[in-house]
Amino acid sequence: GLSGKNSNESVASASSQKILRIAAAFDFKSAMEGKTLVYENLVKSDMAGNFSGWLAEKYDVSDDGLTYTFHLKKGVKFHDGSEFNAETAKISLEYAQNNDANLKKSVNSIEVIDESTLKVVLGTYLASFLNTLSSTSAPMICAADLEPAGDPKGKLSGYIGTGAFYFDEATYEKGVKAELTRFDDYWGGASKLDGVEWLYVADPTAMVVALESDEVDMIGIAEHHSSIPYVQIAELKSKGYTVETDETGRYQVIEYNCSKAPFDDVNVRMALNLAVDRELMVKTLFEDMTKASKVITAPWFVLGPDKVDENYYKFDQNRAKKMLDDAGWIDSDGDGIRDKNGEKLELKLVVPQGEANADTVSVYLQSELQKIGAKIDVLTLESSAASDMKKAGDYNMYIHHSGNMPSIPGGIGIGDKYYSTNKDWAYSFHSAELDGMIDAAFTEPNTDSRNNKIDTLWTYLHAQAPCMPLYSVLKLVACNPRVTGYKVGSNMFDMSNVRLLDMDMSK
Amino acid sequence: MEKMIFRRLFLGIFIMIIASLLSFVLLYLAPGNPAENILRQRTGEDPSYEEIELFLQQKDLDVPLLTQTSEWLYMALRFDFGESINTSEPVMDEFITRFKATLQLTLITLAFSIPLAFFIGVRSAANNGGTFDHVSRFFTLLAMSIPEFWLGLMLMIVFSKTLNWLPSFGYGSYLNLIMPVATLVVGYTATLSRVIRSSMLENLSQDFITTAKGNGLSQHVILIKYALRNSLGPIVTAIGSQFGHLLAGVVVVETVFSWPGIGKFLIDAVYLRDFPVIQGFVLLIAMMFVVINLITDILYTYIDPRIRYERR
Amino acid sequence: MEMVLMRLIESHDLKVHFDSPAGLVKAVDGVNFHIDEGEKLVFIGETGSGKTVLGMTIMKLLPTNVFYSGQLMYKDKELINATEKEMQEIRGKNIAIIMQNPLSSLNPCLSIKEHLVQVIVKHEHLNKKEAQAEAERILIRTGIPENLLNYYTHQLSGGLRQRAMIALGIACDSEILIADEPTKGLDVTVQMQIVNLIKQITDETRKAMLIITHDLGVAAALGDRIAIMYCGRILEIGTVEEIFGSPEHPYTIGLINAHPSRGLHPIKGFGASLIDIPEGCVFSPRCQHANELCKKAEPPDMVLSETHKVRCYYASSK
Amino acid sequence: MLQVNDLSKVYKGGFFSKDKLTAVESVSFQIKKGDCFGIIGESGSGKTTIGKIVAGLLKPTSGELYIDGKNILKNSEMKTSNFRRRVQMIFQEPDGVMDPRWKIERSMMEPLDIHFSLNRNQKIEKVNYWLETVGLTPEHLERYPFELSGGQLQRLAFARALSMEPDLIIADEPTSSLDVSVQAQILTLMKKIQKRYELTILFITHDLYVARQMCSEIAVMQNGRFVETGSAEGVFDHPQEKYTQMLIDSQLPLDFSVRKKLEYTGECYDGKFCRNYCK
Amino acid sequence: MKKNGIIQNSNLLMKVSIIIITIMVFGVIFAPRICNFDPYTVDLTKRLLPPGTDGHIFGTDGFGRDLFARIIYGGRVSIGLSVCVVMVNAVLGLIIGSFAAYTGGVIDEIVMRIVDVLMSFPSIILTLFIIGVLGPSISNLFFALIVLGWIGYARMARSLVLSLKEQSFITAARGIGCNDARIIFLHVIPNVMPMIITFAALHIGSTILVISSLSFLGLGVQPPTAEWGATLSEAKQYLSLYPHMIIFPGIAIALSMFSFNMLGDGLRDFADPHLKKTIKT
Ligand SMILES: Nc1ncnc2c1ncn2[C@@H]1O[C@H](COP(=O)(O)OP(=O)(O)OP(=O)(O)O)[C@@H](O)[C@H]1O
Ligand SMILES: Nc1ncnc2c1ncn2[C@@H]1O[C@H](COP(=O)(O)OP(=O)(O)OP(=O)(O)O)[C@@H](O)[C@H]1O
Ligand SMILES: [Mg+2]
Ligand SMILES: [Mg+2]
Repeated sequence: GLSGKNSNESVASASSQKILRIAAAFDFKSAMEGKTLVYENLVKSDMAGNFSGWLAEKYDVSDDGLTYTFHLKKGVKFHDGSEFNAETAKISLEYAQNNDANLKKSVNSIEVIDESTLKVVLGTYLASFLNTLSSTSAPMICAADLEPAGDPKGKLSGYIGTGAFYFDEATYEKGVKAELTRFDDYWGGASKLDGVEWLYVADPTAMVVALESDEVDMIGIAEHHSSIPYVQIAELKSKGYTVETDETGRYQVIEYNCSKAPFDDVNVRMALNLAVDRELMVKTLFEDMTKASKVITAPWFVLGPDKVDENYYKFDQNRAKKMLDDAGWIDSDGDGIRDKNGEKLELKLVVPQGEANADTVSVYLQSELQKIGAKIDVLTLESSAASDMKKAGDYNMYIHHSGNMPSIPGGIGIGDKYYSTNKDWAYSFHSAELDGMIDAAFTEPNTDSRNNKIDTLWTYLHAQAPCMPLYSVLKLVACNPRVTGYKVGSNMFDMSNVRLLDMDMSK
Repeated sequence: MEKMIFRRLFLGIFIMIIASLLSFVLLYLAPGNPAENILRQRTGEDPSYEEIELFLQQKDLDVPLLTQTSEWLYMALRFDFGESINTSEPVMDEFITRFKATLQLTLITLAFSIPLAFFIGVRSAANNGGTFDHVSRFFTLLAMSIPEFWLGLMLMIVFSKTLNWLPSFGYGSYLNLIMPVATLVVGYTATLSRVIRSSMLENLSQDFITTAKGNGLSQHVILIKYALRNSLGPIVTAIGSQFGHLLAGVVVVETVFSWPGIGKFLIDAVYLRDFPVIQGFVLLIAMMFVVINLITDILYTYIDPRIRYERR
Repeated sequence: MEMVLMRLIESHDLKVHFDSPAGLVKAVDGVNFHIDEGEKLVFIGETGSGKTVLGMTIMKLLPTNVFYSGQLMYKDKELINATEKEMQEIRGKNIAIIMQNPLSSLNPCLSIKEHLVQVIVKHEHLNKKEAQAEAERILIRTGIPENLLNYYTHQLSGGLRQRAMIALGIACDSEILIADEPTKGLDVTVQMQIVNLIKQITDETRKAMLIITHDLGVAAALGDRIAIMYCGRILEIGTVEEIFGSPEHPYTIGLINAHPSRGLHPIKGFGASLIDIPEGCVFSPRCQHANELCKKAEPPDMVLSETHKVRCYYASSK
Repeated sequence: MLQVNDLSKVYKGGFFSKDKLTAVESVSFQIKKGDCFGIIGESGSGKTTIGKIVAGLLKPTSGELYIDGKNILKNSEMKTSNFRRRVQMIFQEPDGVMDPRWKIERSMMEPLDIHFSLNRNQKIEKVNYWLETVGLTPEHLERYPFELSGGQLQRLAFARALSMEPDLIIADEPTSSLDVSVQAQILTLMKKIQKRYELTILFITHDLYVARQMCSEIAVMQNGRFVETGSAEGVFDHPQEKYTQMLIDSQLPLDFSVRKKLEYTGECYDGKFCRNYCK
Repeated sequence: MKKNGIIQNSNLLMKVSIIIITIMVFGVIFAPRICNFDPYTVDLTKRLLPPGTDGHIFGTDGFGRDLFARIIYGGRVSIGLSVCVVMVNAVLGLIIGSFAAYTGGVIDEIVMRIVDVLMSFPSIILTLFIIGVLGPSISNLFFALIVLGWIGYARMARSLVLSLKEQSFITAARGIGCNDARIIFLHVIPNVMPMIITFAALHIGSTILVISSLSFLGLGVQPPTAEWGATLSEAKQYLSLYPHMIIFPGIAIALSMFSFNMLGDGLRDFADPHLKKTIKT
């Protein structure tokens, strides 16, 4: 159980004051995440990629998908007391437009219809439009907070939003902590917490220690990926901590360089996809915390591959070996590594530094692929160096994770990756056929027929085995038993139901 | 003397400029750009081409690096190091905040290390070959052999997790200082006490020690006024260089204990390719080194009259 | 030869050996001598004959690998077994020493005045101010110009350093002053001044001195009595007149003849090793007159007069 | 054989400093073949500086240096005239002249390797010959410098210099750190060798007795200048200069019977001061 | 006083450290013969075994690899790499420093200014920088440790040579006709070697530490290469449940550093010129 006495003053203040202390690997101001506590957006999306209104009570889309009308909530106040209305929403969108390439490109006009109605007209169809609006790129900001005031080209100075907590510059200590206080005039009703304390803890091990020594209430919430080692979760649970996990639909995958041997051959790609026992990996190395990925991206996404056979890449090393044999890769000199035309099956796996679990995965891959006669050379590089290598096509395999809105071209993630105009993934799988399919699917405003088109697209893509899906990246949040009502969701920082119980931790 | 200081300061400016130009060259040769790294850190996704370009444009980074640097240098000469690309804060502000934290850690570490090291070093030199010397030799060598990161983690496990006595992270209260300081003190005391011991021993075998004994001076006076006094030169140099290295950042300790110091911040900046921060920090750190070296040299001349007069 | 003179130092069969990796170094091997009040005894001998070791033995300043035997008395006090504490009292106060190399023997971080102040404060129970005045007085007396008193050793010429050493030696008004090669490495002119200074000071204070040198000229100028050392032994000891007027030991004669003012007549061979001491008379391997007896058994001290002793079988036959 | 014209040497301070020190000031002399020319003078008068310049170890600020009529200060001459072999210098401190980490044998062989092309046996033979000449045995070759006494080392230095068959030897106070008996050995040896091989010697010393024993001609040096030059007898017996006289007076005689009434001349403490006082 | 004591004692300490180092070096060289298991074979059925089970002396790690084998093989990298790094640094620094000091003048000034600049460049930053940019691999690690590593040796060699230059045997060597190259390589360098070697022995220890610290920060060798710091870093997450994983590599690092430090310390006393006087008779 939880041991130790609680002489810490922070504990005392927490129990009387009800301040939720969360550990974060980044300083409050440099992390995007922290801003979600302060700012809100017009719309939000759930995990599967369905959008709904937020500060816009509801919205309408025209049939051609080019005109969006937002009906704004009334009675929403900014932290400085000013009203949120169509005018400020317009400025906010203009500000976002200045900071987001896609919005800048596609948005033609933003009009204030009345106090609470806003119309946005796009010049070209932008499938990711709502997605962008729901992301941190398009927060609703207060006009007065811009410098010079009201100028969307200006600099955002304070942190004045409409969220449940407000940021007070005076409490902020660079690289140490930031305190967010309850906003009493919050439109959704004041939070049950008195505040949130954002504490900088650099090291993942230290974070777990901090939780166990009751210096923070919650860890793992503030990072893009979980920083809590999976092996520690069981232990934390056994000690009585709540561990909230959820799949966000991010899959870690190995991307193949399909423009050069050996991965220009679909058989080789397929063989590798069959050769790795992902179930075993997840069960052992990841303590069964997460799920092995069976298809390229999460099937439960709105636009996900829900019609693709689950067993498409089922682990079968014999089949894998046979496919390699058929592809002409045989071990002719008996050194355990296959070769073809004098070239050995040695593959360069590029790992961008900081990619979660990459060390574990690459060691496992090495040992699995060795069994079918392929040798992996791991090269861990600082992420921008790795990215440069990727752009130059200087790799065979590249480990990375998909974004959580995977199926939207022009946005982020996988749908875009295989589109031939993409400069970032110039060496991924591309074909004219696929381009045509993507074009057809994403210019289709009609939802049903779009889904059909997308299903054929997924079937085609899986047959091509453009990448090796590994496992579903988990979002992990561990908290004190004192914290109740927290759920991992699309908005990690939704604190509306969170309470801090009065509880003596030194039981 | 003034001439020496003047000359050294002149050289110092030269060194600072070269050091920051060197960092520029290294960055220039390095792959990656700030936009990509910073955007990736913010969103956790690989940014697209368009996003990167927009970011570069916004931050005025779409001009050639050479122009950027010459502009930077021009501004730097007026002590304006620009803004961090990542945080949009003035580099000088960032530096001062981090420097305060680092300086605090450094000074307190040295405040413990130096007296302790003097105690151990002088006693073991005086007791050369005796029990104290053996025991202290064993422990100082052992202390030098413990990796900082390992010690730090162990302290944290014991004092934060198991005993729940000390905070495992944070900055501000004296409680926060205990473990990082302890981690650093172990290694620094050991190293310094070895320096003190060996330079004491060197002097203790000199003829003037025999003279002092021949004059019937007491052990205490001989040890302090004769041996230690003459050993101070190398000791001050050692302290100076340790001070410099501590100031330049103890990345490991800063990482383990989430200490908001220069080192970790600079490393992060390197990863983000936050050019103004890197160049500014390198220049300021180089300046610290120059100043510290100058101070040790000046102290040295006060300690050692031989140098004082040779410099005339 | 007044009998009232007090005997300050007296040694009987004094042996000082060192343990070293190469073997036992018999640096002083059976030495008998004495120094009376106000007397100046000079030890002459070539390099490595044990002169410095002898001087340091009296001060008990030798490294820990040393073994003493025999007897060494300071007045009524046995020095061989004296503790470090007791020696600290005697050093500087009763017996003072002027060390061999003034540059390395002075603390480079103290000015010459500070050196003296340290010693005076320790022994004279004066306060800082008085001690400083006293230090100045002594330094000026040894001929160091007033404006140089706060200088450090490396700023001074060899002669001045030697003067500072002498000042340090006389600072505590000890009864005995040991001077180890006080003129080594000095110019003729400076050497002359130093010899003058020592002479003047001893004449004034009637201080007893033990002077170590290998310069016969210095010995002739300063000594009342002279002891010729070779291979850890005293081969001949006598008054200046006896040693220079009627030297008896072949080594003494050889030394005098080797002096450039007497023409260059070298003694053949090299000094003996202190580890493998030659059998019989230690000088026999180099001695023209040596015969079988000399090579077998070490000769005893032949007493030629009350003051003149020589360790040679054929002392008076030549 | 050796002719020195108007030699001067100014030492500059550090890299940046402007301090200057004139160690030697327009000194001229010449030495005939087979002669021993002595330079005497007190410490710091510039004796070693002259020696080093003549040995080619130091560049003079100005002046000319002729050996057998050739100006060897010209670089080309320095190389072609076998200068390094023909002119050898013996140093004041025998202790540091041999590489402390080399066995004597290696140090002795080194110049032979450089200047002669001999096989190993020839080299050994040659080294042994010179060892014998200076009164040492081949057994000494197996030792390290620290295992030998100062006298032995000085002999080795001589043997090494002689093995190169030089024409001119510069002996810079070769015996000042040795004691009298060894000094006598070394100096008689020098004399013997000088006669046998018709060596020319530039002998630097501050010991007037030694100078008188060794040299046929003497120069008295003070403050970087030659104040008096002449034959040994002339200079010692009828000194022309007050300074020379003072040097002679400062000698401590061996004779106890004429044990000089020593005079206390306390003011004379510093080289500089002394010079003024003596003029 | 008591000088002899040091010599004897340091000999004892040195003996101990030399024995430990010899054992380690042998272990590293004959690793395949000593280990029953391959350090790279992943066996997920044998994960996280405690020490002593199934013939795994130190137990197994998260991939079921034998920890003992990983530590022995890890020594190849940790010790091997540090020794190489130190050797290259020492030679480089020695040559540069000796050359600068011996030639003096402008060349010396230039070299010393370069050293000054590099000195004022925070070393850890540069190391991290190089590795971050080039990617962590043994060769890049090597390169990064060389870039700044030679400076210490160069400074040391320089000051030693400066004082050596004043000694008469160097002048004498010129006098007998040695050219500069001969003097530097035959006389100067061999004479500064002992101090450099002493320094190097101490440096090996700290290099082992730097390499493991870098691995710990994720900038060391590439997986699956066995290296002590990397092994420690992998073990970090198992800290409280499987402490054996952090204890054994920790001991390996501390023990090797300890013995190299002890060796260096012993050598330093040994090379101390003042102490040598007493040995000589
Ligand atoms: N601590 C020691 N251990 C071993 N041998 C020693 C020690 N101290 C002195 N010796 C040896 O004792 C011998 C006598 O040395 P000492 O210094 O007394 O000679 P000296 O007559 O004073 O010679 P010099 O004229 O050179 O000063 C020398 O051979 C020296 O090496
Ligand atoms: N390298 C140098 N740099 C600057 N000054 C020097 C240098 N070498 C010698 N001097 C100075 O030049 C002057 C003459 O020196 P030199 O060594 O020739 O004198 P010396 O007559 O040989 O003295 P000694 O008898 O002490 O050997 C001295 O004042 C000395 O300090
Ligand atoms: Mg002596
Ligand atoms: Mg000289």
